[in-house]
Amino acid sequence: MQSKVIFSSELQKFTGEAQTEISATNYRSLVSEIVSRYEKLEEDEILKMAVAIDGEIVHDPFLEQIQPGSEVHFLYRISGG
Amino acid sequence: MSEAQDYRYIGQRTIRPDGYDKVTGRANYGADLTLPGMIWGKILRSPYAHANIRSIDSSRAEAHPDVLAVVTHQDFPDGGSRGSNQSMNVLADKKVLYHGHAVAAVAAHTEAAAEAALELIDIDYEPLTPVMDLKTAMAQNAPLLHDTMFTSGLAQDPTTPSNIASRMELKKGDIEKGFSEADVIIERNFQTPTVHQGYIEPHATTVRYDEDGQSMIWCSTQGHFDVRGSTASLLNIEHSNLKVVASEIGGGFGGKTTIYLEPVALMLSKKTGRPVKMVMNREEVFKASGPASASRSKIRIGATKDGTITAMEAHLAYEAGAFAGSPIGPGCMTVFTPYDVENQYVEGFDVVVNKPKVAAYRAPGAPQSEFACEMVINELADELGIDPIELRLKNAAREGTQTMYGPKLKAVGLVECLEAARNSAQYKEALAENQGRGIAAGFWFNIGGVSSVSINMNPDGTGTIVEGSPDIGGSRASMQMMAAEGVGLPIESFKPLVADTENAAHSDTTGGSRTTFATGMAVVEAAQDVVRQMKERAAAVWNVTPDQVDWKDGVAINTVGEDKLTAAQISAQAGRTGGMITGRGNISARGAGPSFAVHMADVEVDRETGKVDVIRYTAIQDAGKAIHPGYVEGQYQGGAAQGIGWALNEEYIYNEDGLLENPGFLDYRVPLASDLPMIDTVIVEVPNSFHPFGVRGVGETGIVPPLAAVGTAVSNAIDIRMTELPLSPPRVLKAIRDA
Amino acid sequence: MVSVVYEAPESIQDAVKLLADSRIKANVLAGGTDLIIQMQGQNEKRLVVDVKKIPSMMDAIMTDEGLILGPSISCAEFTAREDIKAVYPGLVESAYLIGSTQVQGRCSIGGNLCNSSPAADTIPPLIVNRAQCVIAGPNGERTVATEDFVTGVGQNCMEKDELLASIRIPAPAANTSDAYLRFIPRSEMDIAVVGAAVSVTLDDSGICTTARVSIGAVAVTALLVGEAANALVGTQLDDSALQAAADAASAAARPITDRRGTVEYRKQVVGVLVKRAAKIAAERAGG
Amino acid sequence: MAKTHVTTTVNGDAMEFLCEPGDTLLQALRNELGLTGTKEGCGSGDCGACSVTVNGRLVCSCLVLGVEAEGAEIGTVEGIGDSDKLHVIQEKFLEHAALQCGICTPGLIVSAKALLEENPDPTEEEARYYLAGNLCRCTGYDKILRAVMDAAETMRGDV
Repeated sequence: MQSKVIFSSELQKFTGEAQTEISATNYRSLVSEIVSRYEKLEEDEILKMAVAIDGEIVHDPFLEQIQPGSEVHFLYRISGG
Repeated sequence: MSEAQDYRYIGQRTIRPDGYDKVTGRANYGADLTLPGMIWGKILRSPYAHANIRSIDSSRAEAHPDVLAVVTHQDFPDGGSRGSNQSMNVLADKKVLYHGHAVAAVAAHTEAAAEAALELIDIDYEPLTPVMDLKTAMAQNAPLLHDTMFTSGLAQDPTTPSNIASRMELKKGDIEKGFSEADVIIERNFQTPTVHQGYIEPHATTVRYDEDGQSMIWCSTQGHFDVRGSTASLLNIEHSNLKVVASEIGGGFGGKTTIYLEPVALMLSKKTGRPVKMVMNREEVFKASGPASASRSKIRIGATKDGTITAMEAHLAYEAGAFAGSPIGPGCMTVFTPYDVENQYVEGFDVVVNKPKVAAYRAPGAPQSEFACEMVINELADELGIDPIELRLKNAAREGTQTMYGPKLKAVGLVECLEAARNSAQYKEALAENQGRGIAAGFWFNIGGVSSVSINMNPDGTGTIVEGSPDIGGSRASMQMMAAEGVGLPIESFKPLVADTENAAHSDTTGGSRTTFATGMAVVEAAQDVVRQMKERAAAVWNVTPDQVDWKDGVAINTVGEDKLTAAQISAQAGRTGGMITGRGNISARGAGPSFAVHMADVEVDRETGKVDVIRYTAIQDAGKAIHPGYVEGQYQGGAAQGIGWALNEEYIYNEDGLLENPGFLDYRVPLASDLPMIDTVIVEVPNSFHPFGVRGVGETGIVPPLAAVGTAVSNAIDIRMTELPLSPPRVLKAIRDA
Repeated sequence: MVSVVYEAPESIQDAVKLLADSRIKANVLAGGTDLIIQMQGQNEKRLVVDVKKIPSMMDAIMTDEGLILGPSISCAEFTAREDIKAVYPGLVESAYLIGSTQVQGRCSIGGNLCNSSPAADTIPPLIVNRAQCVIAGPNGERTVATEDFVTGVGQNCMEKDELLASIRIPAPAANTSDAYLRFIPRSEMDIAVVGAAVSVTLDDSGICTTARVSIGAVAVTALLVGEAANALVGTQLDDSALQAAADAASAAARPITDRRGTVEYRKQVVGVLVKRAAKIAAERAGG
Repeated sequence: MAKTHVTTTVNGDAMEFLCEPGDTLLQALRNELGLTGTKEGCGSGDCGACSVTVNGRLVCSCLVLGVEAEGAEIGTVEGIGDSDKLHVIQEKFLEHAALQCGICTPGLIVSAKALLEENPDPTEEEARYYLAGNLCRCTGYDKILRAVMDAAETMRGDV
């Protein structure tokens, strides 16, 4: 079962679409699949984003596993006061 | 909430472990350290808002007998990040970009001598036209702050430089379709001023440079590991050669998440071979630390007659100050989050102006944008003849709501907050003549991040919680409670310690309402680690397996025999069962739970003078789980007070030359004890499913709703829609007279 | 901090001599709540003459003729004097409004006068109470009416070798009272955006026979507004008389726009305060 | 420039220090006597963090010269409460969570004590106005007022 990937509008400039479906078991394979799918999208652009996997925001998802069927959002990193 | 009664310590109002030192004056803050042989540093600051530096001549100062050293931008070493925005903010390079911008620093034997010597540095300035507001800065042919800055985020890369650092856009649904479905559409423009965090303790540091060993920085900061990282990078020092000690911190609210004095003091110390102390005075704090962005916004919201919001649109521009980097991102991401509305669109601009580089201020970026949105929501409620709480309930974000910035929300407490507002005592109070009421919601994400905790168990069974998160508002009390809960020992058994960068592993800055959440999670993990080891040691003594050992209330119980060992007994003989016990929780916390709030303000307006008095106030917010309810309420009340100040009287006032006219607490008017009523609070608890106790961060959200709650209350009291903050007496009186 | 020579003489004569003999800039230190701030960041060497050891500077004596006020008595001590408050309630209120409790512990009416700020709270009520400033110098004493004491922003009629030795306030006529109001954005701590003092004397039928109106923070010095007083005299201080006085005060005001208020705002609100202060003064005078 | 010798009493103890005649009492307390419990927030009398008493009168020590301490009795936060027992006001601040960062706390405790010595039974409004010169940016003052009012009640022996 594929995962649903949703792009921030910043990334949509490169992907041309708001969402897609991708088979990946972890964050890194997901990113390499996305980068190969959208030629305008450079890896750095996507690596500087945080992700939310099924609603849980992960700031540094480097080692993240992705369960089949999960929903992955790319979003701006947030800091605070 | 049902498990609340199962906790022994969580949810109690304990006495904070650092309290004794703070009520007796023993606690040591940024300016309180003196080192043997210490000298003083002072900074020379720009008298212009915008000027080129033609030359700096420090020879007269250097020749003066009182002066031990002078440094300028050129003293940043090779190999460091000289020329970066941060380096140019710490000490200007070729250009000064705001009134008070640091240009050079002097070290002398006394503070007075250092201050006097500043006059001996000769600087040749070429004054330039200052750019003091968004309209001017964004205009075609505006004078440029940085002639190499090009707007990012445009569809096509621009060919000419601009004061607009970046543009961003967020959208969901179909905004045009949404407006076409609306029966009522309201569009308004809003402005908010530059405001300051107004922490009572000025920035202060004492440093000692050591060529071949440990350099040391003692300073007031929200994040000493970040101070180490930034300073090490500017000065090309290895982290292991720079120890940063976080003093007690006298307020920050985001303003102490960056550096100003530390690298300068260290360069002076390196040049002189002496420890150096630098303390900003209040004027320097206002002129040259990082305030919060002034903003302009346009909000357009459409709804059907029954109160269903069909479309929300925002255009936002935030001042970044002298260098790019306003919180426009979070401004855009938060503006409409309290609403489950299909069609939303936001455009945002980050714009440089000749003011100090902004820093974070409590929910950075959110108060400005959510103020504008909430003002329009309240006007919409009036227009539709629907109670503002009902209108919000009808459209409220809840579990499953698709946010514009990314994920769907998990369980959140906005609906519960709105219901609590409807049930509040204040909502039932009748209003008299010249009084008005305003209600507003607020949202902030909260963050997780890296936290490192160890709990060192002592031979008597007590423990030291070693953490790396500066305690800005009582977080040590929460850590103590969570450790006690986790290990099952009394609160008093644990002493929390905010360790320096050598004695704790890296922890992210105290900010983003992350400390009780993330560092708390690390404490819970460390406590579990302690329990695991306690059980192993007991098992070893009893010659059973660890899973044959139960742990209850700080006592190991042999489930296959009659034996018991207390934590104290196990700790006392830890040396012969494998060494001392240290529990560790080094984590990168994820799953921060957003916190929604609803505030209600009642005001009375003197129609002849325009003066606004806040007469009643209620702050309601979802804490997930309040570890220490007293300090949670304190965060709500403090956020409310700061927001009230922002709404009513606080603002940076510049003259036509771009010089700041009110750099002091006399004319930068923060609320006083006599300005405020008691601030009622309601703690809503909808647990954050990602946290062991259900905790959400609570520190920041509370500053978001007051701007519109007060703004609406004033508007209702005088029956005029106010759109520009602050609602100071001259502005309110003018509105009344012009109406 | 500034390089200072500190002296604390015990008599007016010694203080005047120190001032007269000084070859460097000399300042009189009473409460210091203005002076110490003004000295910050100044490198010029100066003499500071602390006058708080001079008994007459720290006294406030009520007699049948009125009040002999030591200029340096702290406002905290002054405002605690019920005997003075009973006679000059507006003046006492104005002293009470200066700064915080902490500032009250140090600041003084003489200091407020000599600092000569356009926004000084005690100057309008001193003016409406016909206070006289007794100035000591090397050649003896001279007396100046309060309305003539301040000559500009931060400037007054005293020479550098002179000292404000005493403030004499005559006893008010029967059925006379005063009031002072100021406007500030917060409830405390701010400098007056506008201020207004009114003194009225009523006859047995409640008709105002004499009035004095003085407004602050709306010109380079506090103004004594005769037109506003004239609008009150001969009336029962009804709404139309109060409004006429307010309008006269607004018309007389010559304010500036600064970080504390605008010209427009100050002109409007000074009238409001005159109206309100006149009402309070009348209630007190009639009571 | 010669320093001036000052003989004074601080928290009941006879003390001496040398200071520049232009130094403030705040500087003298912190730099010459090492009493850093008194804090500097503004240096202009606008925040109250440096509140002390001089001869029983509450003042901002940033607006007093160090040389004016000659022969005077100074009271600072370090003199409030005994070594083994906090003053009621200090206890109530802790009980009511009336401090967050704590930088304004020493000044507030000195001021609250002065208030309750002058007026043992203040109304909430009187307390708010008395303490208006002590800025707190963390708490919104609610818990501070509750602590002060509770301390007043306890000190009066009403409970």
